[in-house]
Amino acid sequence: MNTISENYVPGHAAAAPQAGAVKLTMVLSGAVFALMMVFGLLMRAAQGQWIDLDAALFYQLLTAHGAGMVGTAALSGAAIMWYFCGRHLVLSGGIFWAFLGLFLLGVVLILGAIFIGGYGGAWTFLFPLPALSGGAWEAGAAAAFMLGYTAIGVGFLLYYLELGRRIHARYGSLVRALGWNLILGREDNDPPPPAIVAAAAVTIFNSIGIILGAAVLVASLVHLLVPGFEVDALLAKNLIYFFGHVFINASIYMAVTAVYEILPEYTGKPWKSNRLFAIAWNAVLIFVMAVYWHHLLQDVVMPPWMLVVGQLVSYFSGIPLIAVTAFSTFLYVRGSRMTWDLASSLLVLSVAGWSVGSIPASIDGMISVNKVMHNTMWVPGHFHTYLLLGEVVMAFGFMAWLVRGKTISQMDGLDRAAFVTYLAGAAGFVTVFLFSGAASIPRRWAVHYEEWLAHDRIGTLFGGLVVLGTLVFVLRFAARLGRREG
Amino acid sequence: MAARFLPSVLAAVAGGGILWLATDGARAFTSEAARRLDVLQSPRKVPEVLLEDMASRPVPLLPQAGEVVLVEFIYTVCGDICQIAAADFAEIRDRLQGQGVQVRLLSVSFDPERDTPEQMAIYGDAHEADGIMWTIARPEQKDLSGLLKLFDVTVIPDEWEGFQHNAAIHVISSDGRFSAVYDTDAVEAVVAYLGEAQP
Amino acid sequence: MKMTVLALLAAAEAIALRQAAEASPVQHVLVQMPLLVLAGVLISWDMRGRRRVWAVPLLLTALTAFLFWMLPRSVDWALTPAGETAKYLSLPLLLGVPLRLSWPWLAPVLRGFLKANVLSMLGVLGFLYTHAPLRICNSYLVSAQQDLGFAFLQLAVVLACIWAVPVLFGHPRWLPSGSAGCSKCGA
Amino acid sequence: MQPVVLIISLILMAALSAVFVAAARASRGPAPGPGASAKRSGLIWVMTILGVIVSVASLREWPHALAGTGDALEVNVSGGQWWWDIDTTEIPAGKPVNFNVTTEDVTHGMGIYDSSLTLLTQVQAIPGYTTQITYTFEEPGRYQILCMEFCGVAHHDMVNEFEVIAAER
Repeated sequence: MNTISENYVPGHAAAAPQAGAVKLTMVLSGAVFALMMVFGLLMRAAQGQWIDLDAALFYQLLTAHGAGMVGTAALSGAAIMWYFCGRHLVLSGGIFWAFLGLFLLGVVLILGAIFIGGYGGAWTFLFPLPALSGGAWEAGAAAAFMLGYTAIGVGFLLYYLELGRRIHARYGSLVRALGWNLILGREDNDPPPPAIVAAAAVTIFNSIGIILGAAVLVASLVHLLVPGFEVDALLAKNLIYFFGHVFINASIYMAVTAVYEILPEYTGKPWKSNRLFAIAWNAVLIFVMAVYWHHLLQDVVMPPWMLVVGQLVSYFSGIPLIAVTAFSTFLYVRGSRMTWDLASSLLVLSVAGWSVGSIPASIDGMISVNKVMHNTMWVPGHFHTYLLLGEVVMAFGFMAWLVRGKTISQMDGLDRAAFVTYLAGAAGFVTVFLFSGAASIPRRWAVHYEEWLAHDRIGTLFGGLVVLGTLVFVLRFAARLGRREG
Repeated sequence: MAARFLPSVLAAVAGGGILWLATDGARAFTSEAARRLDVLQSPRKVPEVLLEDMASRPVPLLPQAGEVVLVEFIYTVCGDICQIAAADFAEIRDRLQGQGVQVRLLSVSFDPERDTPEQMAIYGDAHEADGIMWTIARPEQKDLSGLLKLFDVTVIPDEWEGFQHNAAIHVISSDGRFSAVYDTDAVEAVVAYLGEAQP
Repeated sequence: MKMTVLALLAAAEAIALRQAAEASPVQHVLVQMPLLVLAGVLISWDMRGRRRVWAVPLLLTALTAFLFWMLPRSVDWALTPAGETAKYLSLPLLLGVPLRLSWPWLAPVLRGFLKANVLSMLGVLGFLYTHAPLRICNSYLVSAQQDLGFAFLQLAVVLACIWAVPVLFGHPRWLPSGSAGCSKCGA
Repeated sequence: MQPVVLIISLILMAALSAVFVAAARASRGPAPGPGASAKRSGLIWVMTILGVIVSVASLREWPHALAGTGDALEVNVSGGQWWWDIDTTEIPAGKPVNFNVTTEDVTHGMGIYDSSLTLLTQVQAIPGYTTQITYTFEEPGRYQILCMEFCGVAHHDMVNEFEVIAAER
């Protein structure tokens, strides 16, 4: 039963059930990433006063960009992890199609809520903003938005139930799949490979996130339907950020399976689970759920110990990332004589972007720094670093790997140009955000003061490069898919 | 093929239908909401009942020629929530006084045993109820349960020898029917309703 | 036979709780009502839902009954004579029995989905009942309503643990029915 | 404070990026020797010790500590869609000020900016709660309150200002 994992042939998608569904998902993800980046570019250009956007439309784009990017990051991550878990487990294709269908239903509802209903309450739907729009949108639009989230949540729940069930069936328990035998030094003749360790951890924490997220979503829906049913704003905020934080982190932790499974094909050294790896992932499992308090550091009515935990965990969750995943990447790459094609370059870049992005994140997680950085451009600055240069790059790397032919052993000129354009654009784009944060520019403002325009305009230029690079990646992926199958 | 799914479809349709009916078309999830909806759709005939006011005079519950009666159910030793409701009731009185609307406000005690005329007078003084436009009154014990049933008011004893009840402003329109229910603090809505009822 | 006796016991216990149910919503919603469902489950314990076709309609029936009795106005109604009769009949017959008959036929993912939904919905109820500024049931005190909210949350935590532990840690070794583990899984 | 934070972050980010570039270049070089795992343990220890030191240093004095009731000036700020209301328009410099922040509708964020548009401090305004922060203004001048938490279509217009005047000597 585990022959698949032991004997897969490098260079071939040897055991890739549902490869078609995964490829379709990646095409959709790539297209939505590109569209959402265009939305982002429009917002930056509007802040720089190069184009004129009505404030209401700006905040609708903001909402679409936030919800769309979080959703698509998770979608692409889920497709990647499904693909690689398929090498070790027998997974039901029907569940993946149901997951994809519910996701698309959610997208339709969300886009309708935003661009037909005018909903612009940000992807965080902080209670009671969806119900108090000041006339900008009706309760129905907010409800449609939340129903869209609910559909996506149900899809993900099915996904994790199937995954959890198969892991349980294959390994007997989730803690074994989390590598507890390795940690405790027990004999295990069939240790879980890295992709399964990651899948087990993500399944646990994201299921908890979705269950709690569903609770706050439904409570908010009830409030929209029957305004007398109020919920406590601070409790709702806690649940929303727990769910939101866990969900966006899950997308990276799912996508990183591409690194674990693909890089060995290039380096010739299999990426194996060992004791340290298992300890790191178990730490991640706890940290991801305990760190969300760093979003609430300025909510001073929170119990102080929670804020302290938020600060500490923000820092210490950098250790498994940098000392284990990033450090291992160095070791695998060093002296490997690996081929640097588009896929391998992007995957190594993604680990770099993710690790580098954790630095401004941890620093903002300090309460005293947070006092002057919270909700400034510093925040999008740090998360764009580990998303734009991390998760999204993992997805693009996976896409490039899916369609690399045997003939593509090196990057061709266009690939190289796209890679450089994207890297330069993204690095510049996030650096401008960090400078803007240090200049106290608040985030999520449709209209900027004169003093801030230089930031916005430089950011827009870099953003343009990112869109350009992305379009080349996505269009070439689609074209190469077509060539193969056509 | 169709036969395979038929029972499921039927069960889904029947289940959805039952829940639709049970919530009056997804409009009322609590019994309070159900009561308000029902009263709006089919106003209830109010019987002729005489109450006893603060000065031990008989007071009719039913509206007299062309007037509207607003009824709140109370008990006079009630704590904070009822006092706020009484203040809101007083505000409605103030707002309507200048408008020449024919309206009478009644605070009806559901604890006639303890709420003697003297007791009611203390409550009336505290909120400046003049006994003309706004009166505190109690029903006879024999009428009480009928009234509570008619208005769908549920009174339950609390931990401190008082009561909790679904407090609200009940409107008896000039045709003698109980025809609307408002929250005790819905001052604007009540004033607007009366403005429409008697232009 | 044993199950029938247990079912009757559960029903008897539920009826014995009549007074308590009127006084406290926790007793009513989280003790009496589940006992009535349990009575239905137990009475049909040895029945076999023979055909798979009936699993989904039976589940839908059970869900309808469940959602109906989750409505706050149904809880108020259950204290009137008509509502009380409906409660005693429908909870065992339209919720307990169909649930027992359909459950073995449901796909594992669907079962997991239903369990996850129960947890979320208990969370929603806990959320609303502990914080809503309005009275949700006219027949109960506000303080009792809050108690009910916290009881929903506690129940959610307990159920989450009961359902998660076997998945996380595998079948407990100290239980006799445990299989030999994964010795056969190797290549 | 912000420039220091920016510089430290950029230096650390550049250093980590440089390590990645070096690792990528080393793919043509020799394979890692047996000392790698010792290096990794060293890295974990260094990061842990550094973390403990920074955490203790940054939390020893509680960043949200409030000035005592005696000598501090109490200022009430309330927010709503889309306005700020401040009950004191002239605040003396050099004296700790306790801001009591409330909201009438949705969540807002009260950020205090000086005349050169630098964020000095902030706190969230949460429905149903009063949040408090203390700040001592050193320089007289005009200060602004900007909204830091997205609150609807006119979020960016939710601005008000107040004056800090030189303390009487």
